[in-house]
Amino acid sequence: MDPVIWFFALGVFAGLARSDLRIPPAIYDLLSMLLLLTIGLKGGVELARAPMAGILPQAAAVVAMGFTLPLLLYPIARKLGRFERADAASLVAHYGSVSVATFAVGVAFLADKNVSADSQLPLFLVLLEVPAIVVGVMLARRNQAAGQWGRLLHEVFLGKSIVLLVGGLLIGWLAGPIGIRPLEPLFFDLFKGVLALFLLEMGLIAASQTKAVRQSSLFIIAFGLMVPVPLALIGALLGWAIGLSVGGTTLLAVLAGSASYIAAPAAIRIAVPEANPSLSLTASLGVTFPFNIFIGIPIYYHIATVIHGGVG
Amino acid sequence: MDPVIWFFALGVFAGLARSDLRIPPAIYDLLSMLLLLTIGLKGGVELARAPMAGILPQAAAVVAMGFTLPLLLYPIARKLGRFERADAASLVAHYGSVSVATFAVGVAFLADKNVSADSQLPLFLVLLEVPAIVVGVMLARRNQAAGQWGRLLHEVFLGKSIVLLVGGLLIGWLAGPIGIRPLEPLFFDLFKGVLALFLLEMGLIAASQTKAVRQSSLFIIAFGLMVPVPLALIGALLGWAIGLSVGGTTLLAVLAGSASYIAAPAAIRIAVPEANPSLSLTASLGVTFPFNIFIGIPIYYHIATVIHGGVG
Amino acid sequence: MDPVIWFFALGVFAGLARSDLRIPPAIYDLLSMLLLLTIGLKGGVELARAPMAGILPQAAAVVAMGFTLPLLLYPIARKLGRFERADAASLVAHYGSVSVATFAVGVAFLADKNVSADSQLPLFLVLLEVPAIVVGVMLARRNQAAGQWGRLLHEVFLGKSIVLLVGGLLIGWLAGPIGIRPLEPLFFDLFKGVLALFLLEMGLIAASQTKAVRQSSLFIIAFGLMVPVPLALIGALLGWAIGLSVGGTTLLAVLAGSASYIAAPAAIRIAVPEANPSLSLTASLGVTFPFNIFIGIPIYYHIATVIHGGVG
Amino acid sequence: MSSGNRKLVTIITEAIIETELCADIEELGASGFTVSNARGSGSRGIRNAGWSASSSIRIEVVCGEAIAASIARHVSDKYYDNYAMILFESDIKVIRADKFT
Amino acid sequence: MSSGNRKLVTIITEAIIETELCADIEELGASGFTVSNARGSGSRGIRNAGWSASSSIRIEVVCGEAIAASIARHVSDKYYDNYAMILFESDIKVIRADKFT
Amino acid sequence: MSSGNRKLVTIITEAIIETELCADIEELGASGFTVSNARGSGSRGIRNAGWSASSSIRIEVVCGEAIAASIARHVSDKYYDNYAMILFESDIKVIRADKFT
Ligand SMILES: Nc1ncnc2c1ncn2[C@@H]1O[C@H](COP(=O)(O)O)[C@@H](O)[C@H]1O
Ligand SMILES: Nc1ncnc2c1ncn2[C@@H]1O[C@H](COP(=O)(O)O)[C@@H](O)[C@H]1O
Ligand SMILES: Nc1ncnc2c1ncn2[C@@H]1O[C@H](COP(=O)(O)O)[C@@H](O)[C@H]1O
Ligand code: NA
Ligand code: NA
Ligand code: NA
Repeated sequence: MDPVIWFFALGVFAGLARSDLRIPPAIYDLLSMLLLLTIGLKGGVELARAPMAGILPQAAAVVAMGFTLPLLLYPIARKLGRFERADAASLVAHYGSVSVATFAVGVAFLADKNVSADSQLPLFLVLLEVPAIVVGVMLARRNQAAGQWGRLLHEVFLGKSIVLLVGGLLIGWLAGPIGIRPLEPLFFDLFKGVLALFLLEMGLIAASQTKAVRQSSLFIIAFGLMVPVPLALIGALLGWAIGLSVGGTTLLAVLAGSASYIAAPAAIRIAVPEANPSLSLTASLGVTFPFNIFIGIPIYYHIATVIHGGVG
Repeated sequence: MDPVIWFFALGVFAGLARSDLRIPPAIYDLLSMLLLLTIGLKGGVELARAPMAGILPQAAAVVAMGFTLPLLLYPIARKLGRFERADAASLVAHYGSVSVATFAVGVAFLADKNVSADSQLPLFLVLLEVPAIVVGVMLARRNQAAGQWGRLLHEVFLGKSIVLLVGGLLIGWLAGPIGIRPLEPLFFDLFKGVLALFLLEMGLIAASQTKAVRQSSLFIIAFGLMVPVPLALIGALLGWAIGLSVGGTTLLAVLAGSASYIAAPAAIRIAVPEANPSLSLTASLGVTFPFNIFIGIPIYYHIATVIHGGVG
Repeated sequence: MDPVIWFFALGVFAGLARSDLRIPPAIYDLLSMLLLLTIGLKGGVELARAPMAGILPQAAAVVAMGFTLPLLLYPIARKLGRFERADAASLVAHYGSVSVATFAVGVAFLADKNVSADSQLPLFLVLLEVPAIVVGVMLARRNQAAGQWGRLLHEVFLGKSIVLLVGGLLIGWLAGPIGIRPLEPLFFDLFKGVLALFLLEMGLIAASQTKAVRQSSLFIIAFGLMVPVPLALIGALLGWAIGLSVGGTTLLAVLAGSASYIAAPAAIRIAVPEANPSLSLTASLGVTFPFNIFIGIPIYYHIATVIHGGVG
Repeated sequence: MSSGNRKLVTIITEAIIETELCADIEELGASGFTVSNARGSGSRGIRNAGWSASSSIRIEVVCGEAIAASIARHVSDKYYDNYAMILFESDIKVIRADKFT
Repeated sequence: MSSGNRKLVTIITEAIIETELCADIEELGASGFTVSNARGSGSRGIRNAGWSASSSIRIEVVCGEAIAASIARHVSDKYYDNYAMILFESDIKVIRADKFT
Repeated sequence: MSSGNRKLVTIITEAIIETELCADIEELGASGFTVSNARGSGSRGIRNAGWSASSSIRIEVVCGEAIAASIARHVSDKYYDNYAMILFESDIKVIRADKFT
């Protein structure tokens, strides 16, 4: 198993054992900033190499998936979970949106296996962050005042994660493979180490959710465990359909199967404040994130190889 | 254009668009500490290689320039700007002193062009930080109590930027090119990446100055735009006169044309508290810093090559 | 002299000269986290290579030394120092336990000399942290309530330094020399640079202790200066006896001769609150730490070579 | 040194609404405010700064009685039900009292 | 908007006892507490956050008179002699007073 | 547990004068002080901790009435005109009151 995953486990252990290990918030901010910029820059450099021609229709398909997934999940949350409208909308916004850390673990997983991925994936990561949140808010309040919408879109599109990802993409694209070289030691060479420290903190956070997980309804746990694989399957099929490689297909599956715990909670907290934030967070952070990095990603890779006829 | 400049632009954009992107103060401190130590160490290692003989008269000339520049600017600020004595003194202290970040961008600019610079430039950076502040304070209060002077000199000479620069110089000089090797991965290889993150924060700060820029008098903006090139020309001529290479001449021009926004504001805030701090800061940070990194540095390099007969 | 030591000197100078140089607490936490993980990972990777067979009896001998050293020191603190029981117990807990930063400087010292050390030393570092604290607490209160003991052991074994060291050891051991490669740029290549910044902060802290040192009894200063070498001698003899190499013997001497200033103060503060914390801290941080990194470590290396017959 | 009696309004709440809440406070006529970071526990669970998305802030406003009352009213109407929040008021004496409306 | 009079208990002490002290406060019946980081100087010397092992915290508790008294008593008995600490109390008016015991 | 009435003096000002101001406070006879970081907005514009040169601090001093008055007077004379600053005072009850002059 990739050693970065052990850092997550170490964080979970330290958290459960009530160690005094803490990552200061400023360091957490630094680590997440580095991860976001790295993913953006890497994607931008690759995009500079690739022909932009075929990407537009692919991007449209990916955005369409971003709008569709939460709509598929909403009846489940309402009917099976018996959630109020606000809570159900919040939950599907989280699962329709994506997790940057899960994506980063996926990237590291492929690198370990020497599988290369299409260059447009970081772009798709950006594109998938927003639609599900918009759908979630629309489900929660159909007659939202226009002013609120402005604020929400501002919050989402100018949230730091999108600014850093898109900024990194643009800078990487402008700089190209040669211009980026002086930045490689910080952003590329340290990537795995930074991811390891970040996952250590994620482990501590996930451990702090265990009480919430234990107190939460069985439905939330079941949802967090059982929704990722079908979502990822949809992502993998779409990846195959739009002509991505095995690596790209795996990463699109990872994106589809992952749940947001940074952008979505912040946006929903502002747009749908009556939703209980701990419900969605417990599921996405306490259940789905660990599931994905330990079990999900290898499965999604397997699915991608099977779809591409790689097995048999 | 060097990709680190795009990070500045990204910061400005995020700030103007009121993104929630922030660099925690602790990270800002870490980044500036790394930059200062890197510049010092690099200079120290070079000095260890170079003969110290010729440097003393050069240093004297540079210090003399540091005392002269603010005196040249003072009448402009008083007569054209119609500033009170305290405000005029504060302004010229800022412009006579130097900006480490602008210097770092200049270093990166030359590295991109494969132009090497004389090893004593980091030393000159240190030497230029102080004289203008002393002149500024003398202009503001000719009958300053002696006790205050003690405190001011302490503040300036033992301010963290000088301590780290001079400390780095000494350590680099003591360690020499071989002894420094184990420190290179952190201080030298990461330099450009650290500078990129630092400029991202500088962009956020510059954006936060726009309201102040818009509210400030036209004079302040004109001053911030039109003073750097003449100052840099003086620096370039001096560099040429004391026998620096094209790279060294460029960097001395950069130093002369840059305005302080760390050491000078802190020192002036303590020694001349009745000066309005936002006037000088608006000019140096909101106008001159962006001007220099986008437009000024290439001009100064051009000036240096022309003076050295490099064109034609 | 190794340039990292100069960073310590720079910190001491800045602190004594009352410069405004500060390392933000969040950065201090980041640096110490990186050091602890690096030492753990490095040890773990080495352990993965080595046969585990012979280590168990060695470890037992090292733990026995950890229990013995504080008992040897206790009469000195009580009789010569005329300390109250609580203060004497606190002091010997600090000196029986170990200092990670001193160990890191020792590792860097050996690397400079191209002397390799046995792979189990990081493990011994972990093993030596605890016993002296237990002995110290037992000396202070023989009839400690059981509940308090539980809390104390929790505090010590799950304190962040042990969690990170042991976690790093395990991850390094699981990953092995090849799996660890992607983590090397952050954890191994930056080691010396990180250590330099950490020592800069240690210098600032040591300088802040000078007032306490000057106010403290002569006994505390003498204790801090004269105890390390005999302790280190015991460590070196043990290292030789259990068959360590010259490098390993040096490092075991460093561990024995060093005094804790992170784990022990925290644990003793909770278990023996009536002890005056500044007594032990002044000695370990203000006297012994500087003594060891400037003078002690070269001596211990010399002792190790002599014992191994390396001289003559 | 003119000094006079004013109210100190303290609000402890979620960091995510800092921008909006501070804008509201200025709109209600306060001459300023001070923000610092905090963590804590209350009726709506533990809030730990360790994870930025759930950290808390403490906002303090020095103002006259009328504005204090309108802040309390407005803030509690707009935010109290959906956000972790407490609000309290105490009596203080400020110097240069004239600058606090 | 129900509002009522309560006590604000402020404790400034060593960061190292944060976990234990907060547990005590909850046990004594307080409905919550707020913690922030601080540094300072007092009868037991300078405490600077620059070195984590000796940084300070400020804990604030909003509660009724009875609990305030019992916190003051308990805390001062258990910690005052061995840890750098000060504790003080002031009168405040809280909104939604019913949630503070 | 001896307890008694004292004043809590709170100063919110620019971080750059922390060292000097704290020295002044000790000189005026206070037995201690507590400092924490803050940000804010007032008559002299927004002060954001994001950029260290313009961050704020909050200083709190527990002391008797006489010292409180002399701190207020001294601080407002020496700093108020040139630095962003507010200062206010409130009544508190401290335990171990004897240690606060
Ligand atoms: N009784 C209390 N005393 C002090 N702070 C409190 C108290 N109750 C709540 N808080 C603070 O206010 C925040 C929100 O409270 P709540 O809405 O009750 O969860 C908590 O996270 C605490 O920081
Ligand atoms: N007079 C005071 N005013 C404000 N804070 C104080 C005062 N005395 C002590 N403190 C704070 O309480 C902490 C512990 O105080 P002490 O136990 O007296 O050392 C100090 O580090 C200060 O942060
Ligand atoms: N009315 C107020 N309420 C709370 N804090 C204030 C108020 N006015 C000013 N401040 C704080 O005091 C600092 C200096 O205020 P000023 O000198 O008015 O700019 C501001 O940056 C705020 O942090
Ligand atoms: Na998803
Ligand atoms: Na200049
Ligand atoms: Na020892």
